[in-house]
Amino acid sequence: MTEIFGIPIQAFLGQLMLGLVNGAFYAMLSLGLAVIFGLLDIVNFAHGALYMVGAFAAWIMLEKWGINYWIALIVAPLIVGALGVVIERLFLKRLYGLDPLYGLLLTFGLSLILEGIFRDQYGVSGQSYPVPDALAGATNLGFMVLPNYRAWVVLASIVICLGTWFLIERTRLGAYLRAGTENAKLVQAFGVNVPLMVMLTYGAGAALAAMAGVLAAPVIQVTPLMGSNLIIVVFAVVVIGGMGSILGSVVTGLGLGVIEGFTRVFYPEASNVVVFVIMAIVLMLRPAGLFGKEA
Amino acid sequence: MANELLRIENLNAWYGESHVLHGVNLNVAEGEVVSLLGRNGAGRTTTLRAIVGLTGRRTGSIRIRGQEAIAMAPHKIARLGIGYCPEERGIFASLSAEENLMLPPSVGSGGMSVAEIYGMFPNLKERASSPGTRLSGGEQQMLAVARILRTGARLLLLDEISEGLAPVIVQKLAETIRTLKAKGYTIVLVEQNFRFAAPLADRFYVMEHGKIVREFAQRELQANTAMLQEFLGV
Amino acid sequence: MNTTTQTATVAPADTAPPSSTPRAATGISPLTRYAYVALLALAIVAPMAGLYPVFGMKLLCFALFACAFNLLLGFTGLLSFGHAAFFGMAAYIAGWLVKAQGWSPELGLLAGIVTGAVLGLVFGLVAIRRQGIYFAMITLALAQMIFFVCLQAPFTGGEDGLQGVPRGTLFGVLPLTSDLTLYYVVLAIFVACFLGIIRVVTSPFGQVLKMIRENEPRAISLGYAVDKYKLLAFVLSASLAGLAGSLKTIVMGFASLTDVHWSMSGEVILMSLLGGVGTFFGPVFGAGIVIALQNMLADRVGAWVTVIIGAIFVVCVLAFRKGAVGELHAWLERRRSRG
Amino acid sequence: QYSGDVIRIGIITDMSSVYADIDGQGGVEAIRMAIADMGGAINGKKIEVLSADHQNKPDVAATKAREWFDTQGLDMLIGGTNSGTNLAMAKVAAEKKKPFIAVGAATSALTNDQCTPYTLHWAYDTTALAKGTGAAVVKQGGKSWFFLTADYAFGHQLQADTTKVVEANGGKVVGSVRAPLNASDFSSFLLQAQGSKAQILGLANAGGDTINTIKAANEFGITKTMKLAGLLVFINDIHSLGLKTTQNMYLTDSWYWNQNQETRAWSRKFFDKVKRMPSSLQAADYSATTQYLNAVKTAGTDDAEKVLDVLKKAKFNDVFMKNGWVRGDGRVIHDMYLMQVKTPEKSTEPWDYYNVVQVFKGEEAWTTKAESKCSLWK
Amino acid sequence: MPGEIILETKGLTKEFKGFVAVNNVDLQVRRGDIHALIGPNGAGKTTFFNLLTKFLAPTRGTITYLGTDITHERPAQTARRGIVRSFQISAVFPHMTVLENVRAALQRNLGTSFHFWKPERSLYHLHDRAMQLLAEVDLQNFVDELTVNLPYGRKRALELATTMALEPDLMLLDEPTQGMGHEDVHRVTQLIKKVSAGRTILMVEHNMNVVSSIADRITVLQRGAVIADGPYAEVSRNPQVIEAYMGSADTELQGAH
Ligand SMILES: Nc1ncnc2c1ncn2[C@@H]1O[C@H](COP(=O)(O)OP(=O)(O)OP(=O)(O)O)[C@@H](O)[C@H]1O
Ligand SMILES: Nc1ncnc2c1ncn2[C@@H]1O[C@H](COP(=O)(O)OP(=O)(O)OP(=O)(O)O)[C@@H](O)[C@H]1O
Ligand SMILES: [Mg+2]
Ligand SMILES: [Mg+2]
Repeated sequence: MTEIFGIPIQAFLGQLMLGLVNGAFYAMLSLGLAVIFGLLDIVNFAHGALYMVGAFAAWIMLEKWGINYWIALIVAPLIVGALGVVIERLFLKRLYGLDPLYGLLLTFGLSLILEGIFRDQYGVSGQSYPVPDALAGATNLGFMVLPNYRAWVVLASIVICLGTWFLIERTRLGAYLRAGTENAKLVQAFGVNVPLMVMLTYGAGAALAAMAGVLAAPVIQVTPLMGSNLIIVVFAVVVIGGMGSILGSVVTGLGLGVIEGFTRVFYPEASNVVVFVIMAIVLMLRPAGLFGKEA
Repeated sequence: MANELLRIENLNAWYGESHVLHGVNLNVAEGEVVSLLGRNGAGRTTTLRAIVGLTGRRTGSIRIRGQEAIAMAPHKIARLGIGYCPEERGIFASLSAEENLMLPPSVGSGGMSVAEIYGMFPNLKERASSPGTRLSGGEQQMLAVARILRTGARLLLLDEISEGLAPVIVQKLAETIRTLKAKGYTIVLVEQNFRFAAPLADRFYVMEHGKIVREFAQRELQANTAMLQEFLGV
Repeated sequence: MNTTTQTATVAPADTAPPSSTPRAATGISPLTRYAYVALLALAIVAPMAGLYPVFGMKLLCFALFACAFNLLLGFTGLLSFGHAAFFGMAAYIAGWLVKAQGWSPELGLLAGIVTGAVLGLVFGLVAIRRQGIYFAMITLALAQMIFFVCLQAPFTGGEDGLQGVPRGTLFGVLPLTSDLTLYYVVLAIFVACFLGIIRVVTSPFGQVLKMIRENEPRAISLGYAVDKYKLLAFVLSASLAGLAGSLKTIVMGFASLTDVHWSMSGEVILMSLLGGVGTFFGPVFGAGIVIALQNMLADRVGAWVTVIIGAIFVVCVLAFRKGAVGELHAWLERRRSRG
Repeated sequence: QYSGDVIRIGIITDMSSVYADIDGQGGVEAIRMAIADMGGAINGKKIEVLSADHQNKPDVAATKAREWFDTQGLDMLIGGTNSGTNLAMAKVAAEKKKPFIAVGAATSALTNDQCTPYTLHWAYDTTALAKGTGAAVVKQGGKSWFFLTADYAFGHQLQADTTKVVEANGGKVVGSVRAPLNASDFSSFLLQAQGSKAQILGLANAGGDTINTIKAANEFGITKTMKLAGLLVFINDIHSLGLKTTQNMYLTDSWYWNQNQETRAWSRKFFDKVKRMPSSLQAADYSATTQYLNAVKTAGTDDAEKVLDVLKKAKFNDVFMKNGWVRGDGRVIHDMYLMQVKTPEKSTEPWDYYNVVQVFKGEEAWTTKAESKCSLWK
Repeated sequence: MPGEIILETKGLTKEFKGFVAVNNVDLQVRRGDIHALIGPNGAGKTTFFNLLTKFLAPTRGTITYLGTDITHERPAQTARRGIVRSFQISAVFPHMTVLENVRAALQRNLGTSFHFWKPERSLYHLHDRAMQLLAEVDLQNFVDELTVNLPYGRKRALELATTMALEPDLMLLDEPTQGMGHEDVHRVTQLIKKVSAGRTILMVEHNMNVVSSIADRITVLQRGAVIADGPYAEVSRNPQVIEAYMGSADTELQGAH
């Protein structure tokens, strides 16, 4: 049997595949963070909580009203997006022009609130969301048995990421977004309805997080804490990528997912810290991150 | 007098707690070039910013083509046909020079074409794909002016546009303003560089401590040199 | 430690009116000094008047932690989201040395300071070159790494925590078993550190920190190697956080994963924010509120405790960014400028 | 005779975080039921209960405990879930010389190297879990094992204990992988487990980690080739995962609500109040309170030493255990049960989840004297 | 000694992704001169300054200061050698008083800036020198004012005072009169003249009135390269300069402002 780094090639490819699946979640979440950070200059600490709310929304829809996965995949992000809009109108709006650290602290508080409410309502051991029938089962790829659902996750996330990238880097709306990031007032003085744009961007970022949540629901247990466990790793991903470009966050997300996956094989004890170690190394070599622009 | 395009009455404006404009009154007719003069900190920039809605609180009345704009959001004001070129230029780093140029949405018909603009500022053409803030100071200034000429705005608010430009470019800008005037554009010019503004403007307002203190026309320029000496040290 | 710079008495007519932004305090006004003396007197008699000493000690430990944190956020302008790492790691190291190696409490505390300093140096070297929220995220991520190390390292006892650390005998003469004795020891350490922080902020070094906060490129162009100053500030802050952590271990008798968890970093931010970032006494006040609140909420609201803490965060950020002490300062300032 | 003229019981447990479901508010309710069953008073002295959320923070737990002992005249403290908080509370109680009953903590340290004369460990511990599942599963034919272990002290301990038992019973451990805590995705570790071709996958982890492992094991079809053995799984975990995912899994617990007439009757009463079937810990909360109050009644005082004396000589018979008793190290000795999760078809009602496969009688479930480092039990 | 070459660049070049912003510049600055650097927009003047102060690393070439190669030093090191730059935008510490701003610069040479245990009192002896410097730029009446509250021109004056506090041998000024009213332009020009005594000044300036009235020597850049270099009178008649910089209207380097 052929081996790579002392493990059979089958296992190697299998682990690569699994790494990509996790990377897909990192990519989608860091993408939303980057979009929100870009335009609102806010590090959205609540991103993890919104991801969790997305997953719960899907679960509640299924449990209470029997609404299926495919509809939830559209509706849950819409609901959470609307929640994002409300959050932006009620809270974030009041922080524009202040030190971005306040945004971080406010969203930190919001994530505690959201998490607390769901804890109170649904407990913490979590809920189980079944894999949709159409994607049930697994495909034997020869080197591994890949559950169909996981393949779908990778596919869906890549499509979402590329779509977002195109929207922001290649369209006029994207140009408004990027310009608004730097000087929203001026863009508005040119005749662009910036407050609306900002509101919708936060909504869209929240919706992206929620969509990641729905995609994750069948894979991991839906619990109130699922977001806060993930968000710090995503922060590290963002720091490594450098928030410089949308594409950067996607590539970094996928890449780190894979690296983390292999750590689980070669040195599982370190798999929780490997992302942080990489972060430290990258920052020593490139303080602005891999794709970040030098300040 | 021709149609009144802009009429400002008793305009007060604040930055946070600090009260900067104390009852500004001025009016601009269609097709006119008006220059605001004054020392540093007199409130000229603030007047322009107040017109487009970029100060904090403001009170009084700003009528643009008869329409009250004091309570409007900035993007609505812009859509009345105003182009604003800010003092600090406001070039966007994350956009290329060309994207910067194309950024402001059209707010009227008959804006300059990109080819015309590049003809006027060849530097911009050369640096079109460079990130906006990588342009030199002067190039950024050109870009800031060029950007609003594209939008078809008929009322231009220009803040210190000759700043930091080589004399040769300053001359070119002066020509441009003459051309625009000939085409019927209305322009409010805020200039520190009196020699640049003097021959261009039809009328002058002098500001001091957030108020208009004098107003005179081009032909009264000679008669007012003593006064200008006093106010501006020219 | 009086300040040289009184409010401008000569404001020539051609200058703009004074800005609304309050002066960052560089020193201590006489009024404040009386307030501190009164508070200290209060702290000295409090256990006699019914303050529960263990609660008092815990409060002082966290107040020290918050002051250490605020040295960085309030006086250097760096938001660290990873201070739990210094606090918690020092708590473990000190606890382990005292318990397993039989070190005396003062050596344990010293080890806590060193632990904080060393970790602070490492964090600093990685994070200091980035600013603002990047700095926050990097420190958060590094602290998470320390959390996992503490979780897996054998000497920490994992989820059980490091339990049963004896209080020992201070300098071999003063047994700390009595709550009251220990309370006064903790109070003395706290007061010393508090005064030390004031000194640091007003020192020549503190002046440079202020420059960095105000206009970093300018400080660079004046020839200050700002990264080194920030690093020193970071190490000082981390050392004090380490002292707070190890002191807490001596007081409570254990160190646990809570001490290194990122929510602890969040808590210390909340304390500073609530009391007033960039004020000397604010963090102490904030620590008092948070600790008292946790203690009270523990019996009453169940799952809502996180919701309430979160809501306090939101309200603080939206409405009281200056914090309680900061608002008080601002109010006094307004009264003075009116009167 | 009675300090403060009331008998005051306190419970400090997780009410808001990861373990809130298995004890939490439900545990407090169980204690109230015990007090009500006592008639609310003993010799005319009122029985009161204090409860607090330790938020899984040992310092909150310890401060609260200390404060209650010092200022509220607390007579007995019950420790809910989370080992760290329990160890901290045990220290405080020992210092204050008051009885402390650890109900929800898993760590056997409470009655081993950190034992005190005032600590009673009521429901279960890691040793019992390891012994139970390890021995029984091998006897059921699961000879070769692979461990997926939470990478911290608790997981290591559980794996080591279980390995000993498995090997002692003629089984074999073919491999293990240490997964970090909260590693939301376990598929990679499971793939490694599958590669080992072992019959049994031992889950030496807890809470969310266990749940996510089980989920992924299903998704990747690992449950088709291996049987899962959960070393620390509560009924609430099964409830949230559902039977489809958990069917046929082995686990050990100290109690199950659907064992007999008595347990069912009590559980339905509990269900009416809490809308959930009781976990073993909640039943143990009831039991601990009941036995403590019985002892107070017998002793005619709430004086700690006297009540502890009575407790340490008593036989406990209640809905949670039969013929239970306190060993020298503070360990409460009672039966433990190996369960297998039912298939969805076999389950007749909500919460009807287990078949009891085997019962471990008394002493055989717990640490032996030879293994113990408790100085009180020599 | 005056006349000595204090700063010299040889073949200094900076490329940005293939675009040459500074092209093979050989420049010599003599001690005691006010040396002006002019040129059309985008000629590379600011970039050149950035190279001298190490805010950018050169692609090629060397920078020599008093005979020492400083091409690869860090910004702070260069600053400590006495090469100090003022910014194109005003750079002050807004929420410190005017006095503290100057003291901030004086403090650097004290060598106690890492002494976190010393009281603020240990800085008070700098106040006399600070007052002296402030008097030089006419700010003696604003000593205790918070800097944010100063008008623009005064801020520039303060910046100059702060820069002088560093005892620079070589001052680099990037458009020192930009954005100023005529009064301020005049004052700052005189100020520059005044402080140039015993120092060397290299400045970028578009205002030809300023250049013509105080510059001893002028270098003209175009497209990154030097096209003329010499005393004002000579350079101002160079047809290439007139073509590139002045435009055709005037035949002499007249004030653009
Ligand atoms: N963002 C701001 N916040 C507070 N005060 C401001 C702000 N911008 C300007 N000011 C103050 O408002 C007054 C008027 O400023 P303004 O910029 O309108 O002056 P100006 O006449 O354009 O002068 P300049 O030549 O400096 O551009 C000044 O005293 C200035 O200090
Ligand atoms: N970081 C950069 N990346 C790419 N191009 C740059 C960068 N910095 C400057 N340039 C380009 O280099 C050229 C020189 O710029 P520089 O700022 O030095 O000009 P300048 O002489 O100071 O002009 P001005 O008088 O307009 O300020 C310009 O064309 C500019 O677009
Ligand atoms: Mg202006
Ligand atoms: Mg320039």
